[in-house]
Amino acid sequence: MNRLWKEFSKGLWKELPPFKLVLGLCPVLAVTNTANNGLGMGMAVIAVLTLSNFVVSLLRKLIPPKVRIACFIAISATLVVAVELLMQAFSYPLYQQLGIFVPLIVVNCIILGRSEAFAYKNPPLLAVADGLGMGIGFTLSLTFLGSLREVLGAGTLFGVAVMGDWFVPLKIMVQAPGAFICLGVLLALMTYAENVQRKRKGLAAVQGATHDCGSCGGCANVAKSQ
Amino acid sequence: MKEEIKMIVVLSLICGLSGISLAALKQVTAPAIEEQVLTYVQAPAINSVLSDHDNNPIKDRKSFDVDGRTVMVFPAIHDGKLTGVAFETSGKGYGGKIGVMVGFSLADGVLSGIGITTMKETPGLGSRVADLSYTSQFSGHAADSVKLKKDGGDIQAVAGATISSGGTVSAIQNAIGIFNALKNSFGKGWS
Amino acid sequence: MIITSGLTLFSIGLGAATILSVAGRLLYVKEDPRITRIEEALPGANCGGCGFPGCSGAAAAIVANKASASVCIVADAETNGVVAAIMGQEVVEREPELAMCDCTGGQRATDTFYYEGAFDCRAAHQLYGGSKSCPSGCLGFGTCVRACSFNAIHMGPDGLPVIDYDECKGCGSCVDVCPRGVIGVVGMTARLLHLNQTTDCLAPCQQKCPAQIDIPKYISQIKMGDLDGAVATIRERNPLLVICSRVCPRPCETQCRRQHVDEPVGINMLKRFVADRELRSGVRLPIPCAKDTGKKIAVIGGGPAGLSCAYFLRRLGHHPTIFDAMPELGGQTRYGIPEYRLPKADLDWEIQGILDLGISVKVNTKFGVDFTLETLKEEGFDATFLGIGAWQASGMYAEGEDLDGVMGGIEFLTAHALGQKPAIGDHVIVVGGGNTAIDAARTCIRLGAEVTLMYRRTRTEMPADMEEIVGAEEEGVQFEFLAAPARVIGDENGRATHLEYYEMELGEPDNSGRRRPVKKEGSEKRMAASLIIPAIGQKPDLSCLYEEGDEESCPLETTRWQTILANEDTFETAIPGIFTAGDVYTGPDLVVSAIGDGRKAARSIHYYITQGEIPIPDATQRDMIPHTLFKEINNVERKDRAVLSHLCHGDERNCTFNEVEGPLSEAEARAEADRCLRCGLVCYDETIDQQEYREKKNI
Amino acid sequence: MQEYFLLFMGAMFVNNIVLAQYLGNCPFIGTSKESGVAVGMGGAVVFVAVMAAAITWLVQRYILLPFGLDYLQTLAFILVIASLVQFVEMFLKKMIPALYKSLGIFLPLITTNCAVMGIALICQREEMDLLTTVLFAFASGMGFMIALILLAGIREKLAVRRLPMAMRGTPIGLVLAGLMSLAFFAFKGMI
Repeated sequence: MNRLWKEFSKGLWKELPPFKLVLGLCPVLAVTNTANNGLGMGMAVIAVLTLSNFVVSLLRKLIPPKVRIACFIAISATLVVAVELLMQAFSYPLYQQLGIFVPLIVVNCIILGRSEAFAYKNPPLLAVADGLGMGIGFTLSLTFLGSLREVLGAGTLFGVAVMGDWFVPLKIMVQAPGAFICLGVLLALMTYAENVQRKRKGLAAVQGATHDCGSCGGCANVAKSQ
Repeated sequence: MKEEIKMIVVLSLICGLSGISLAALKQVTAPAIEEQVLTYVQAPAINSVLSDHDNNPIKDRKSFDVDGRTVMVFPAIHDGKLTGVAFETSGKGYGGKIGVMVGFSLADGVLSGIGITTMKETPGLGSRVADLSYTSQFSGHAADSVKLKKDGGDIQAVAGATISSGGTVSAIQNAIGIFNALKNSFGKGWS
Repeated sequence: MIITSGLTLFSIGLGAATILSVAGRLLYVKEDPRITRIEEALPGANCGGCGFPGCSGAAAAIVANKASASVCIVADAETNGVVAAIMGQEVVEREPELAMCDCTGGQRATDTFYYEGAFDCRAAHQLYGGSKSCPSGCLGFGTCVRACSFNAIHMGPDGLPVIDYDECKGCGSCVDVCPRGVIGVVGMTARLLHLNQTTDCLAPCQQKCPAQIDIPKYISQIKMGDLDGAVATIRERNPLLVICSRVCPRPCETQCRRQHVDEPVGINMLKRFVADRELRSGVRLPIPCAKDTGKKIAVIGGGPAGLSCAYFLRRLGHHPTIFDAMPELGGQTRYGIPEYRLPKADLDWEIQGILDLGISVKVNTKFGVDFTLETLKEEGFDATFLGIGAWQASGMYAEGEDLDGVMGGIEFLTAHALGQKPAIGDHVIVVGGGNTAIDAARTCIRLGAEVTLMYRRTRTEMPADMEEIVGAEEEGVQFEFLAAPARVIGDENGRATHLEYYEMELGEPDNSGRRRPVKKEGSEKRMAASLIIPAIGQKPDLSCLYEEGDEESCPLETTRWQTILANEDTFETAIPGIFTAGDVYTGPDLVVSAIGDGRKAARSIHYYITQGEIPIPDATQRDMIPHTLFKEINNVERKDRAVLSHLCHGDERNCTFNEVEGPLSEAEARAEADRCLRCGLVCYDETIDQQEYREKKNI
Repeated sequence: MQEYFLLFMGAMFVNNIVLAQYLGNCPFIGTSKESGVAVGMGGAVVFVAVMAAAITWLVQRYILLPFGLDYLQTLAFILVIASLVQFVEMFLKKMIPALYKSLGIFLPLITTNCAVMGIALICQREEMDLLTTVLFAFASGMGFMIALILLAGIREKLAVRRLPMAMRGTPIGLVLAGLMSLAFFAFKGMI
């Protein structure tokens, strides 16, 4: 139980995917123009992540290591298509809003990353806890970012006007530049908060979160050593 | 070799199973999806081009065959009487296909209105074919000779966007052709 | 529809997998299957620390024999074993390499930087160049910390990087980013081969030490209680620490910055403390050697230079064989330094430790008689080191010096050491003012004779060590200053009975800065003597190099001081593959110089036999670095220098050959180590003493 | 001809794949620390994007559409792209070792690059023909590369500048990307 909670909770803060690990940036940036979209995308990711973790973990003994990546991709793609169909059937406007980012969930490095790093090595229950935790963390982050951008960019939250008439929406916030800047500033604030804490503990300040997706980690070094 | 065969088999099996399960899911969800697409994509256009009805045109839709193509026709029914129909056709615009929902009034055989469903025209130029100032020209227009002014008709093209205007007009002409071909079958459909 | 989609996807999957497998066969790059297997075995960190582009690159390199099975710096022994098994090799232990930060901080720790805006060491370095007072000190922005992919570096409390050796994989990322060269990744081989560079953080003592011992490091290790570590640090530069800690005249202490506050740190006492601790412990500390290279090197001469050279060659993985003409190794340290200064038992212990590393020895084998350079080559030696010392005593240039009863200082000491009991009679005159003269004089005192030491200048000009002079005085040696031998007067048996000498006076200073003694004409006097020991100087005996009587046949270039000429950096003689060092190259010099040069020659030999070329970096330090020689030292509390205890006192001393001085106690050693200011190039550690100073004031 | 030129410029600048379409952001932020790496990654993306778009176009046109399986697009595309990347890696290794040396190490990173998959999907949604698809994929890839190299250049300079501690690393990278995206806004309406 303890272990389950540990695997579940790490995705909520310690390894919060978009902020702490800086993973899965495309949907984070693209679909967070409104809180609603962020939430919807997050739900889709929760579903795919949890289920793909579950399936990969179930099949982990059957999948030959050589083609494991191909199998992970096939499994998550299947789930993505399923989510796509269900979304079309039950929430078409959301499907329209999210556009090609729904099919692109399949190349979200979080999904593959969790399959490779966790589900392939752990029993189904833990894998589900991990996927659920990560997914919820991802959803919360997306919703938060979406709310922020929606409020700033349109003066509404989940489509309801929340700012007074005096408020002139910063339209740029719901467009691409706003997405980048908003996320950048948020990351910086988080690091700042962490640094304040570290300072209290007498530790040296650290720099902002580093982008370090499993597959990209080594490339700077690789290129250097050529 | 054995390794490779195992690899091929596992991968193909996973793909095959995915295909089967997805197809099943697709079949289950197909009606719901169609409903949703119509509700969210077509409904606004349909409602704007059909003037006078108390039914749900989407629910009452029917398919007709014209020259080997299937056309989804949405009826406007008032007091149990079919008053008009609407269906979608398309023409080639500047940026690709322009989808036009064309509504006909059965009583006098005129266009009851048009609505742009899909298009990828240049914003601010071609996209103005969706503006009311352009589309309203068609409301009540006789369903025989829809032409742009430069072709000798009476439709005022959107300034600077002749291709987009031409696209819509050709779509409407197309629709008129279909309407004329099916005119007599409509009555049987909803009576 | 379900069937269709199932089948379609099945065929897509089948197609993709089949195409890939077929492609895998058709496009099969003639690649060793081991590459894939090794790649699978490797950890997959892709850190680049091995120097190859990622793990697949490393795997390819291993298979291509361009890298060893243990090239991966992250892998553990088990993985290395797997890789080696795939390659069908035995696991060769990779020499562990770790990052080392040689910056000790000092002033810069208090001096936090106000570089406008640049928070990256590289940026600060580029933008503000040398505006930091120390040209090579740590800048403290922690760029290395950020560069480390293994979290092995963090900033210590004093703003200097601290390396966690448990985590460090020696990948060198930190070295690449450090603009000041504060961090280096070095394995043992690299450390042994390193020559002092002007870009290193060299405390003045380390610059001065002929053996380039990292003095500040071993002192701080003593202070921290890592006494074994201190021994290892010294052994990286000087294998003869027991010897050196007894006989070294300590050039390093003349440069110690502490002397501008009170007295220099007792560097050599500290060395003696750790050396004796190991000596008396009964357990030898392990000395690691690099893996065997199978190269054979002939080392001619088993003195300090030869022993040092052989020791370093062995540690670098080669196989030296020492040839010595005498029955036992040690050279002048055995035959020139008397027992009371250096007990033979301790000498034997130290030499045995070196030989135990796997060095072959052939004693009683005379170069030029039993073997020559040619025969060595025929025997398959890859290189030769010539360290035959300077065993020929210089004459007095006085008439009658070939009479019986006149015996060169070095001859006398050697004969005594060999147990030949040379007849000394009751009154001995020793001529000369160097350590050899004092050694001869004090030896004769112990043998029961009266001794007069005759020197042509005054006591202040004597080149011998001051404590040696004082010791001689205490033991009753008579001094006759400003006296130069004129001729030896013998009896009818051709035996010397008297020495006639001139009185001298000091004239103008000569090139060496000492006032030149001038003969007072007509001041001849005589002094009776049963033995006259001229100990004026020594020079190498090169007769072993040429055919009898024909100096022209010497294959090596020589100088007018009868020393062998060689490249001053590489120690390579005119004949490639023949190297030299020690007294035969420098003329009579310090033991520690011979040891230092022996290491440099070993370094050259290593490069000669492994690469063919001997690199000498441009920044190699040769002289003292001027800006390090400042004298203003503030905020340092005065503390007394430790004094070595005397093991025997008064009359006892004159009649025994027991060792005179004893080592420090551990508490004394720690206190002495604490006097070290931890100098860098320019900085010294203000913090320690200041703090204590303040605390004391508060009390 | 002009049409293709406009398509090309449009895809490269106006609708820049990273700065306007939000695709491929992970590698965009991740590999933009050094310009050398940026060039390699950009080159690899261009190469793979063109191949992938062409092949998925064929798959869609000749396999999925005839069987009415276009809802399996996502699954089929990702399988095709993943296999393609692996195939290209093998092919380059054997046939063009020089190219493999400069691009090869980036290939495995591309499977999960949503820019490649995104380009293929956009081409299908816009119903482009094969030539347009190839051209569009090439232009989009170039757009990715240009943005990547620009950002890497700025970040290299910025590595030695004064920055609040918390801003350093990815945060400043994102803000810079935002500013670049703002600059690329200026291209809107150019076509």
